[in-house]
Amino acid sequence: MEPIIPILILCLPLLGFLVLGLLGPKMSHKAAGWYGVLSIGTVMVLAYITAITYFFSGAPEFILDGTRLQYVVFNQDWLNFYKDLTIRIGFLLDPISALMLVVITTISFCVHLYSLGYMEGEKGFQRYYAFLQLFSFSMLGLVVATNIFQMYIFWELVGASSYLLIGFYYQRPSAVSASKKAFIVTRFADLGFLIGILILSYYTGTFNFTDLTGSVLANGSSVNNLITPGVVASLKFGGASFMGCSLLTWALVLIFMGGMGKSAMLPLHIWLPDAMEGPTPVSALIHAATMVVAGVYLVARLFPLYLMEEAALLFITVVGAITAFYAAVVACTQVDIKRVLAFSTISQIAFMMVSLGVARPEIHEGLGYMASMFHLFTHAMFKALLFLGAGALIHAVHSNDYTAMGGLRKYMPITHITFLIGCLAIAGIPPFSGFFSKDEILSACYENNFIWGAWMSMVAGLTAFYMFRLYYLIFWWDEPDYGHHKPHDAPWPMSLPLIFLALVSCVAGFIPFGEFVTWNGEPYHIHINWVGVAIPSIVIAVLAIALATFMYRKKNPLPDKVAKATGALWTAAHHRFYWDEIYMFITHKIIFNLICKPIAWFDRHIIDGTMDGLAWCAQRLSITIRPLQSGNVQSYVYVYLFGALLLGGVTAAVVLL
Amino acid sequence: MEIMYTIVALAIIIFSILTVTTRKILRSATYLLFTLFAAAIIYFMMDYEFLGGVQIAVYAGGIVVLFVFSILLTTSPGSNSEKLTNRRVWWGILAAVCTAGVTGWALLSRCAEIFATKPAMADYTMQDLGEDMLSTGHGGYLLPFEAISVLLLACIIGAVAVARKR
Amino acid sequence: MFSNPLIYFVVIPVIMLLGIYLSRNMAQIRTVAVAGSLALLGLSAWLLVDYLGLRAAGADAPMLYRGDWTWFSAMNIKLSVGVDGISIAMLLLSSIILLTGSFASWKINPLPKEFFLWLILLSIGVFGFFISIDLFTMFMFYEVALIPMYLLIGIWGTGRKEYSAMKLTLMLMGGSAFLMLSLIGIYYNAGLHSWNLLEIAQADSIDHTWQMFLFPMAFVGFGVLGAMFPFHTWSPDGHACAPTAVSMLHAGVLMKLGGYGCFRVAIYLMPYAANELAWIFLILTGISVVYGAFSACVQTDLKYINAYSSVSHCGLVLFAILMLNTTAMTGAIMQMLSHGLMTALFFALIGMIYGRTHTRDIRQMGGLMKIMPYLAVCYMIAGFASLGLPGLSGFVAEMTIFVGSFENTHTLNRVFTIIACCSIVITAVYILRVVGKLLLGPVYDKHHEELTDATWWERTSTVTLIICVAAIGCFPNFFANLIRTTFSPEIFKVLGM
Amino acid sequence: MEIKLLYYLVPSLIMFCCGLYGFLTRKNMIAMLISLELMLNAVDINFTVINRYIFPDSKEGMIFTLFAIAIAAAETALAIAIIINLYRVTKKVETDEASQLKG
Repeated sequence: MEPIIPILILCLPLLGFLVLGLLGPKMSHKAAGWYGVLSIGTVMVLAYITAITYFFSGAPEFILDGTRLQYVVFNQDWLNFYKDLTIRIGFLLDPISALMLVVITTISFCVHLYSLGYMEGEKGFQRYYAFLQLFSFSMLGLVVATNIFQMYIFWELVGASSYLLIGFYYQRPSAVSASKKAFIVTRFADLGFLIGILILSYYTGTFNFTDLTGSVLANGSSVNNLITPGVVASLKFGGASFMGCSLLTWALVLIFMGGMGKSAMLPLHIWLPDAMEGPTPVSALIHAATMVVAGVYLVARLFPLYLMEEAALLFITVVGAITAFYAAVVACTQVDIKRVLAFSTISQIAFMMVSLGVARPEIHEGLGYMASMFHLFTHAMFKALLFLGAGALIHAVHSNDYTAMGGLRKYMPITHITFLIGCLAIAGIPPFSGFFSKDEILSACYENNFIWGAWMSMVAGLTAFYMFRLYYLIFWWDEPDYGHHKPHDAPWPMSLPLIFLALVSCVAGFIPFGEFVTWNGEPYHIHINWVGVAIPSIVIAVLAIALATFMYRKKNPLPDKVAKATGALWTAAHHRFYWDEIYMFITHKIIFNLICKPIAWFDRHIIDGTMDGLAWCAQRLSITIRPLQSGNVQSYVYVYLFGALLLGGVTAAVVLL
Repeated sequence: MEIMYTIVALAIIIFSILTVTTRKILRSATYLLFTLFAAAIIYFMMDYEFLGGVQIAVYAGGIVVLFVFSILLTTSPGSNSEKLTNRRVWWGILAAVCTAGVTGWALLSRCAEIFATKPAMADYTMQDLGEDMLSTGHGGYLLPFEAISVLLLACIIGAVAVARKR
Repeated sequence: MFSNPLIYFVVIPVIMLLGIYLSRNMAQIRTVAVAGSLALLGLSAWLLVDYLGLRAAGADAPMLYRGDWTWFSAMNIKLSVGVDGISIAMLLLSSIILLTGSFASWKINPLPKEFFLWLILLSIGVFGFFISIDLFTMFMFYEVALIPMYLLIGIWGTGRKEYSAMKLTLMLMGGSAFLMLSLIGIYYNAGLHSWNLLEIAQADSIDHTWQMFLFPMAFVGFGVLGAMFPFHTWSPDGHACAPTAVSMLHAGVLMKLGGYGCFRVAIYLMPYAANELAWIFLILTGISVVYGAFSACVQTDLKYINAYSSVSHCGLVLFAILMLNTTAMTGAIMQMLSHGLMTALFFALIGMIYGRTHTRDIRQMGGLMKIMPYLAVCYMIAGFASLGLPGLSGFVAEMTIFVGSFENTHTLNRVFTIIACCSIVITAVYILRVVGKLLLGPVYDKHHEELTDATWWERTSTVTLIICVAAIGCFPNFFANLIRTTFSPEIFKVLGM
Repeated sequence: MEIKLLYYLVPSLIMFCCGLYGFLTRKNMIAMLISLELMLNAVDINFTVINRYIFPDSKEGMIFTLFAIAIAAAETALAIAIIINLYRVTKKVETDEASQLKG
């Protein structure tokens, strides 16, 4: 494959960023916006071409004996450390990166287009588009990374562009602190990622994904020519262990910690709800569809390595399961519609994580992996749809809270229908896309262990409940007084992406996803286990929706009663189980007041005090001996004479004795 | 000669003591003058006539006059300098006696030549002195001579600078 | 003598001194300063290209452009010059910062002439230090660089300038006392009757017991300048009080003299002791890294924040040098470059902001992004470079250091590597805290709204630095290879690498 | 009786000690200066006498004395200039009073 298209995929958004960033202030809003849309549109077309070439061309470098291969389009040395340990900037094509290319460019294009309407007339419009381009560049670079360090580089870049976009309304203190929080929390997670990379790369001597995962791939299939037994041996790190776990486990868990930060897994999730301070299209792009699934992508990328360590996979599963449940519960009590969606995102990403955690090659040929990626794909579509829909609502009523909405189905039909489709998809109602992917995840869980399956089914039920609670509270319930300025549907640049994404959400479930994306590249034929998994989960979802309908369709006192009845639990969930307060306590009370301030005090008063003290001692000493230099010649003569006579006396004594 | 020596030695001892013990500063200067004359006589006895001449001209003639002038400028005539405290005097005597003791002991015990008698000396004329002063060879003193000249110049400038009215 | 290109690094500043002495108004002073620094920049750029050419053509001497001129034959003191990749990188850095520093002091007041004279004198010391390979002349140039600092801070500074100037000078002088002892010790114990670095390194004839004694002195001597804990306290006070260009040169270049010296003298000449005693200094520098970062978190004066951040970043330089392997040392040199550039950028920007708002207290400012977007964006870029955003220089340097440090398998080194890694988080905390308070949010002081954005000379200064920071960040391999041309195998002979 | 070297040295020693005593005890600066001259002359005598008795063929001692006289003259002149100047300011010539020159 010619490298020109991949290079363009990476360069066009970067160029867009530079052009809009440097020349933006000189451009009109319209020019800047359309430049951004065209740029990302081109990238989208190129990404589609690439993905189609990869999946359908059947060229031997992409597919061999029915097994899809990893293909490195180009790989440019960027920074060499020692021996072969080199950071390269390259372009890796394999099923998941091709999938991600499609997802990112599609959503990004939709968001670019949508923002034309949503951000119209905002101050800093050009800046907004520049940051969007930067984000697209970083995210694309992340998914096509050929080595783990390239991933880390772009990982940091997406973090930065997320920081910039969350803090887009930089004069709003809440936005500033939210962006800061997002950056620092993910940075903390990246610390783990970095240490994990250091351990992994030191012992394996490589950053390359093909080297890291290829040899393991060879266990399952014999196609990969990168088998080096040394790599396999070094992967186990010669049995070295630390605190009871092998170093490989530590490395993998630490790398996963990076993923936990980006994908907002418990306990590093606190930044994501606050990140909703950014413009809504940004939330759709970054905090729902693309960046937050980077953690999932990371685990998927290193999946063969994770397979070598049960413990690491178990850790992922447990974290994912807890997070999924926690986020779903919290989502049931939030008032801000974007926060509901944010918690729903956390919960859905946790689904993907659990799915990866329970995936095993021996269970349906790694069904969980495929399911996870499938869900990533469908979730990106319907969650972006939901966010964009929420954006349209916010645009219409100028408030984030559902208390300001209600009965909107009459005023905003397009938004209503598309939002409903999104809700149905996420709730897992056939034939919408979410049903298929969630079904695969649940089957994978049940196959691994019944407990996981049951747990995740319950979470799926909760999902259906809170999504429809949201839906009813927005579109039904009781109509507040909108005044003479009735809300209305958004202009076409905003509606078009909604309709498009809704269509995708309707049909995406029928894509034979297993044919394209599996953990070892061999096709997997999806079959739905109707009796064991699908029917029960549909029943659960329908029951949950029915409950939501019962409680929220019309204004009634039931929700308040429920809230009162559950009391402390409801309050705790409403306050997100006090995670922010705990973090506040740790960062402010402990780190700031008990570490930083004492250190600064110590520095000024002890260390610097010692230095000043030395100077003080020297000064005291000189003041003490200064009278010796009295300026009185006669006393000098006495001293001199004393010395001279002493010398004479000593001489005399020596001579006489 | 012996008589001459005795007179000179006694003059030196007596006038030295008087110089430092008298309470009238003008007298002190006068006794100094006598001491300097005595020293000049010693130079003559040593056959260094030029040196003796210089001693009289510069010291007796120049320096003591300077002293007298400055004394007259800075003190009212006839006034005594303040009485010295006993402590000060005793410390001074102690220091002087100690110095005398140590030096005298060193002189007597460490030097064999102190009982040497005066040897004969070739004539040393003014011309010889002048040539020595301006020669650069062995026994020539051009460099110190020049150095002294510069020093004197500096002193003149310094004196002018210090004494000049601002 | 004048056929050697290196000598012009001293000659050009001397000519600049003369030119500034003779110039009669601000315009002429500026012209001379800018023209001279441009000439120096050109010279170092030419040197870079020519050096790489020579290396590519197979020149394998440890130092190129060698030249020796005897000064004092009884002690065999010579003016010996020679450069390798590290020196060239440092020369390039120094000339860039001198140029931007000249732009940053465009409107220095009062006594512009004297200010520039001292500034150029300081740069003579810096350039001389980097080109010389004779221990004695190196030390001499080092002192030449230190002394003008006292006057520059004491006269043109702000705040408690006399106190800070005195403190800075005394502490650095204390360091150089250690240093001189150690240099003399090296001279006598090497037994070669030579001050030449290369000869001493090659012979490796310093007695091991003596090395154990001389190495700490040399390392502490240079470490004081490199702001090693607990000898760093001159840095916050000194930087806070210094005028802009001096802060830039001091943090950007002079602190690098410390790291460079630690590498070139302490470790290069006494590898045995370096290997044996590295752990002590590893602990100290490891503490520096985290300690400086934590201290920076609670400061409210912009310059203090940056000074503590320098303590942290320069601690990383020394930390990496002590790892005693090529990767980490490459990282250390890159960190020097990177920190030099970005800290100069920081200080330049702080100076520009201070010149407008007349305060450096972040509690007294806010929302500058709205008022002076250009400066605010530059500050943000500097902040991103400092917290290690890929594409800017901080990232590549830090990553090289961490990867290199991790190569060292001793448990202590591993533990401290991981501790040092933590600094990336803390750095993010204090940088974003400043960015959030200073640049973003609502405008704090209504009077600030009338302030203007950057002038053309301020733009020139900042843009130059940003381009350099981005260049290192985007094309790190070029610089890494340049530095790697240096590490002649004999350095690591004793270390068994 | 032949006059021995020692006979010249003893008076000069006494002269020197007198000078020392005077220098140590006096407070008047001119008196101190006078004592100083005594000491200087004692030394001069020693130089000359020893030169004459022990090294009659060389002239170092004599010449040195000559120079010493020249320097003494210069020094005295300068010292007196300073003293008079000081007197103009303070109206005193005692050493205790002249401490204002100190920093």
